[in-house]
Amino acid sequence: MRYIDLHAHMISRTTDDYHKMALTGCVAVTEPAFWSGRDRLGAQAFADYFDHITTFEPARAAQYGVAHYAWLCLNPKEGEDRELARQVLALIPEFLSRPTVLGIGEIGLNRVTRNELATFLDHVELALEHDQMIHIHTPHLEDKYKGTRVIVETLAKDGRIDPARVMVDHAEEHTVEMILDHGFWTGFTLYPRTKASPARAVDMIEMYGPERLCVASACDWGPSDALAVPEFVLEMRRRGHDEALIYRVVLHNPASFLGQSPKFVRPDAPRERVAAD
Amino acid sequence: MRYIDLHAHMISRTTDDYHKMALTGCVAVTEPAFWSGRDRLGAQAFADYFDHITTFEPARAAQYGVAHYAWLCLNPKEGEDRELARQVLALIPEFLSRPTVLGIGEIGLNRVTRNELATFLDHVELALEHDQMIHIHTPHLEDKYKGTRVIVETLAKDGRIDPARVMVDHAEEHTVEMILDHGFWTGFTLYPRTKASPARAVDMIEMYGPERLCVASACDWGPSDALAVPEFVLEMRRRGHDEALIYRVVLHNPASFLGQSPKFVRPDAPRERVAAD
Amino acid sequence: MATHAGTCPLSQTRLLDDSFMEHRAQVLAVAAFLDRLDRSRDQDAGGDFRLTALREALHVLTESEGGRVGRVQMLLSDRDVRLLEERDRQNALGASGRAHDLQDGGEG
Amino acid sequence: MATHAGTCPLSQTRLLDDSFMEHRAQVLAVAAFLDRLDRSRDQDAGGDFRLTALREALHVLTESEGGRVGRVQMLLSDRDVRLLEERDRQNALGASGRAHDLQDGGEG
Repeated sequence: MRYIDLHAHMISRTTDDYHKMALTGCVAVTEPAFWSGRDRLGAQAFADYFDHITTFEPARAAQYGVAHYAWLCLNPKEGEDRELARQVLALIPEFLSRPTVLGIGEIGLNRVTRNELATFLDHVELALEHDQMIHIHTPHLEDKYKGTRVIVETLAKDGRIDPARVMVDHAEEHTVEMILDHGFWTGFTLYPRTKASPARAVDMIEMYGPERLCVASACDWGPSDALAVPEFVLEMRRRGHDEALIYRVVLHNPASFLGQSPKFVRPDAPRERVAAD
Repeated sequence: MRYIDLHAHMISRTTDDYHKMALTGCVAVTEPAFWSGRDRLGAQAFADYFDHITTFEPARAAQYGVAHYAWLCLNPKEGEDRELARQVLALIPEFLSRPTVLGIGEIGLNRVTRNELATFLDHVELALEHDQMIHIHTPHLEDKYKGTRVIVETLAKDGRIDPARVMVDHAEEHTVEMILDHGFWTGFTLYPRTKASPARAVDMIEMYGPERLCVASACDWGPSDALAVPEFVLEMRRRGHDEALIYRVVLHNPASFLGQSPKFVRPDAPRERVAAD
Repeated sequence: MATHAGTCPLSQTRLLDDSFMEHRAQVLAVAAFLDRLDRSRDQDAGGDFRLTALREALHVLTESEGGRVGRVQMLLSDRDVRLLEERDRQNALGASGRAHDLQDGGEG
Repeated sequence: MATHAGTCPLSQTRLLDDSFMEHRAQVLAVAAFLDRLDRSRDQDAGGDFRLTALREALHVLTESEGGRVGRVQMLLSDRDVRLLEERDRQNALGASGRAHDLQDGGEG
């Protein structure tokens, strides 16, 4: 089954992972900017990171026939530092024109502080100014519920935001409804221990249907699985779901969301799109 | 950390597994005869199996510096067929003299029937006749408690049996005490889902001490892990246990048990044995 | 109430630091499984001994007395140690229908 | 009592056939963790909010009402949606001490 991994931190993964992803049907990945594991030393480190994920990673992915796209931002873990945020926000625009950059992300909240929200809103302004799509990180674990509420309610109040151009990611059972209810795209990340499992993601698709739902591995430098989307496919098949529904979730949906950027080359032929809708 | 995997069905594993086992410190494996996944067609299939695990497997293991030993029997899953058992029991003696055969195993019970017990006892007689050590399989899951009780109580009544030459394997929390109390060696198999996990095996060593306790992967053709013993070592270290205790469980203990066979070449030097005791 | 008190060298806080996330995920997985059974189109397992045993085992997790694993293991065991006259099937299923009739009667 | 009744296409029996062993092992793993905490040499986590939340979550697994995952998730969540004035630490811990003071008071 061909699939798109909409959330993969490939900078942290080996070339073997690209190889295995290609073998399991991956046709495209999108890489949101995120935390390196400790705070970066300054703005230049962010510029270097943006350069890396818009030059080296697309080239590495291309060796295996996988298309690679990126989202840029100062991530929520470092969003508390308002001065750093100002510096990084100033250098993002020059990278937005690169051919594989799809938008601003993964912005959001971490511990849900005043400064984090201010940095989040600055990124939203930047996206609006430059007509960019938005990819949103919701906080982990005990902070997810409140962080998702703050994000969703803040954006819903802003009439300039088109929710169809916003992906709210890392949804779980207690946040999926509020995200869907506000018209946003919703992502489940299949990350062992701290996010959703393939089985629980299938549960939520059974409960809410496939409309505006995507899955991704969120694979990074931590305990995670670059093949989490094929694991999801296997679980969907075990659960008795038909191939059309699986195709819809792992290829058609992410392609429909990402296809709103003129830079994204849809891997599904127009005829397939009609069949899946 | 050097280790012995006392229970590994290497016939079902790839050469890559031998390679990884060697890289993680494995110096020896012992392979008890067991079920192939469906019942074998007849006695000749058992002869062929015994030949395979006493010729091809030792040669394959040797390529990675891993010593390979075997235990022979008709396994408990097929023990219900008394006529087949008689045929297989008749052909075992000619294989016992092979240089890497350590004894009779893994004999035991599966669903705990009259015929299974009769076949088990026939094997015990064979072991006694030929002065062989015994490796015992206790039943899985809901049958483990009753099967272990039947085995332990049956053997304990037989004055000819030296419990120090018997390994009762696949112990779990509800069977470990009765096995230890009767003086047998006790094995924990680190097999995902249906047996003990590394964490639970560490728990039992914390509760009962290392005396007469061993761990093994029981890796086979099912969902299992050829590197389960190194996973146990990692868990022991995380749990704050010192290297001497870990060494005792993964190398000294199995070497002490297996060293009762003159065919087993102990990988621990005599000086190490004194230190570990 | 702990059995084998003091035998784990790590502090409780350290155990939580190291393993809370793993067990948190397991609790969510079990909760999702129970919800999934509720959502199943065919509610055909009302009397399934596996489900009965699972529900009893989950109660053990709420008990304050130590030795929970042993109690869960026994709930998931056939406690009737009498031999079967004939083999009914080759594979174990993970819980026993027989155990619940006999309770501890088979232990003597 | 099921929420989203009938949305899982597999029968309960099939779900048990496919997944009982996996969840059986998870229950044993959680039981072993609770026993381990009991056996710890340093009983220093009596008031640890992670342990409190875990014990509450285990009670949810014994409830007959559907929607258990959602309830467990909320037990493991900080339900006070007010912004923190300043960041206290960078990492989430998997449960919240704040939630238990406020219960659902922060939801308004």
